[in-house]
Amino acid sequence: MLDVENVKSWMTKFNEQIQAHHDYLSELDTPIGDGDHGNNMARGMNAVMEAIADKDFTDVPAIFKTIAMSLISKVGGASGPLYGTAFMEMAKVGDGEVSALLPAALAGIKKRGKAETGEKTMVDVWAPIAEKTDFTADDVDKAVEATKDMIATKGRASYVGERSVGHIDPGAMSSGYLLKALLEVEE
Amino acid sequence: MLDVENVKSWMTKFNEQIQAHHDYLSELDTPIGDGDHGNNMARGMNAVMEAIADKDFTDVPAIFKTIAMSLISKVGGASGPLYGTAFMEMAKVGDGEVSALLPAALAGIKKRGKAETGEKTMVDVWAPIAEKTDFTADDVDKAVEATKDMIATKGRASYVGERSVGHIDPGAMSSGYLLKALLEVEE
Amino acid sequence: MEYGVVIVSHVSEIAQGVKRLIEQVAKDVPVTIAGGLENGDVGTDMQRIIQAFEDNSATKLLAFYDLGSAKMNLEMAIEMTDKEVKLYDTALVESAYTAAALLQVETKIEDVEAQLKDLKVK
Amino acid sequence: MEYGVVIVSHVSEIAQGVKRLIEQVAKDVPVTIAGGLENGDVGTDMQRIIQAFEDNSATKLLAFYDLGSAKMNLEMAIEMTDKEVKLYDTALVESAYTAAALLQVETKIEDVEAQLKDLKVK
Ligand SMILES: Nc1ncnc2c1ncn2[C@@H]1O[C@H](COP(=O)(O)OP(=O)(O)O)[C@@H](O)[C@H]1O
Ligand SMILES: Nc1ncnc2c1ncn2[C@@H]1O[C@H](COP(=O)(O)OP(=O)(O)O)[C@@H](O)[C@H]1O
Ligand SMILES: [Mg+2]
Ligand SMILES: [Mg+2]
Ligand SMILES: [Mg+2]
Ligand SMILES: [Mg+2]
Repeated sequence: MLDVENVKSWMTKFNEQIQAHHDYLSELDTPIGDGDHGNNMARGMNAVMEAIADKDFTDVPAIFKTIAMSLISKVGGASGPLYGTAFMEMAKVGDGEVSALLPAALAGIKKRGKAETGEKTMVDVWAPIAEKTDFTADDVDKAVEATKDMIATKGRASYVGERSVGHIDPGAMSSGYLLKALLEVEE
Repeated sequence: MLDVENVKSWMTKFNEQIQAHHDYLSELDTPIGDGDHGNNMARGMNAVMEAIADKDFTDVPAIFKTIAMSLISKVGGASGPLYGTAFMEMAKVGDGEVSALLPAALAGIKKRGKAETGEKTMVDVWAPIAEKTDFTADDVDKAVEATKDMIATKGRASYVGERSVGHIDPGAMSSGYLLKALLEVEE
Repeated sequence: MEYGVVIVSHVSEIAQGVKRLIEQVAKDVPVTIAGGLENGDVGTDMQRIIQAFEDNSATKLLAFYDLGSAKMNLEMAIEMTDKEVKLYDTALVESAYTAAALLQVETKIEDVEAQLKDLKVK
Repeated sequence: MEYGVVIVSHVSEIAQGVKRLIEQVAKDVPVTIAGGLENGDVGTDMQRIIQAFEDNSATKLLAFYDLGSAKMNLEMAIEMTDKEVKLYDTALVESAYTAAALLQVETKIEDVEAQLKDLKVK
């Protein structure tokens, strides 16, 4: 069960990963997209950190809503409304129960992006993890890696269709960072 | 049989009509188009007059080519390539034989605009006139007027479809000026 | 006017340019735009889309967009506004032009939508 | 690159904006534009289209346009150039984006054209 402090350190760890892999995320986005995923996420997470640092939140839903709004308004790419909706739906859960949060986030992402598994998007990381009662960093890595062989049928990568095979999906990778950061906080 | 001087006075008379009815042509273009036909034709004919005034032409095809290029490069709307192609095709006739020029112009306009009669375009004025061995100002006026009841299926006016009924086609009107100016020169 | 048009594009120039193109044939149709990010970069921004809804003097809006990620932001904006907004998965420039030209001559919305159907590309 | 893209629009902002949008996903595809008239007004100009053909470093060009009158000027320009130009009656923004994204990853022209077919709107 996450509390507000847990969520803050979750975001802090996630932000570290995003900033550290800023270039790598944009590189992943170059052959199958527009090369901005690292920039988008870095900008969005800067806004999140600014919005939550030194601020008191009454409860977990309140901090989730603030995170959601920062991502929605600052990311600028498809991943903005997707991550934004994920956090918005997590806010609706009402508390910090991880086994309820992840399915809520997944449902939000699927609703927003109208994607199913196997379409080479972040859904392919969220889905297998949200369906597990317990997950490991290895589960996450495997889910991220599995997007490599998929043919993109949603998002910008779908324009290059079969040519997307052989490349890891950038949103899957950033989602992997988010889920592994959660693992560290839960430990 | 037109000679170079005849063509010059044809253009002079046509230009007078265009400049005099500048606003009216744009008004006709407003309910069923973008309201620029008067501007387009005025700009184009200014360029034509500048290109042919005080200039010697070896023959009728040469002056037709110059007129065509001025219209193509200066009109800026659909009527530019249409009138331009008309004069280009007239240049190919090789002399000033009106009974050959008008069918050539009509064929050029139809090729360029892919329009047939009854689509509420300038074709509806060129076609009935070019098919006659002799025509009168009254024939021209009738052809122009007949576009009023047509439903536009080509050009910008086709976007408003049935709503185009009740309005004279602007390109039909300017074509009417051109053909009546020719009558005056032939007399 | 009852109906207005909203243009959402990843690039501010596209949004501005489409507005310019359609205003030529639809002087009385309210057209508002959300193009690019606040800092001028390429992208779409839900707040700017909501702003375009608010700035439009019409209460019922037809919204057109370029790429799928604009659609997601549009959908979020629609969830958050009081205006009645309908989005169309149609060719951006062509359908905005068609809709504006038809609305200008007070075409019934059903007829506008019938024409837009042929422009569906996404 | 063997293939390049040419954007023809009545409005210079649209042409510039589409170039900006597609260059993001197609850094190596030569894109040239002909937007509006010389004086900045709305319209299309055959000379500017020919210029866009010449300025494009590719020898084979895919041309996209907004409205029918642009098509007429495009066709005249095609008759006058030595380049191999093919014009598509497809959604301007969406098809220019699709073509550029596919050309960037060296998709065969047949496959590019197959994708463009779905974007035919005029
Ligand atoms: N419809 C969708 N459903 C789920 N995820 C999507 C969808 N479209 C895009 N994505 C995710 O978003 C990522 C791209 O994000 P980003 O580069 O920030 O946005 P953009 O594509 O607008 O530049 C993709 O790698 C993919 O994981
Ligand atoms: N495809 C076409 N075939 C024949 N004539 C056409 C066609 N499209 C437009 N026109 C003519 O052009 C006229 C409009 O010219 P103009 O206003 O100068 O161009 P635009 O419509 O580009 O603003 C119409 O009134 C019509 O007579
Ligand atoms: Mg991207
Ligand atoms: Mg982007
Ligand atoms: Mg006009
Ligand atoms: Mg015009």
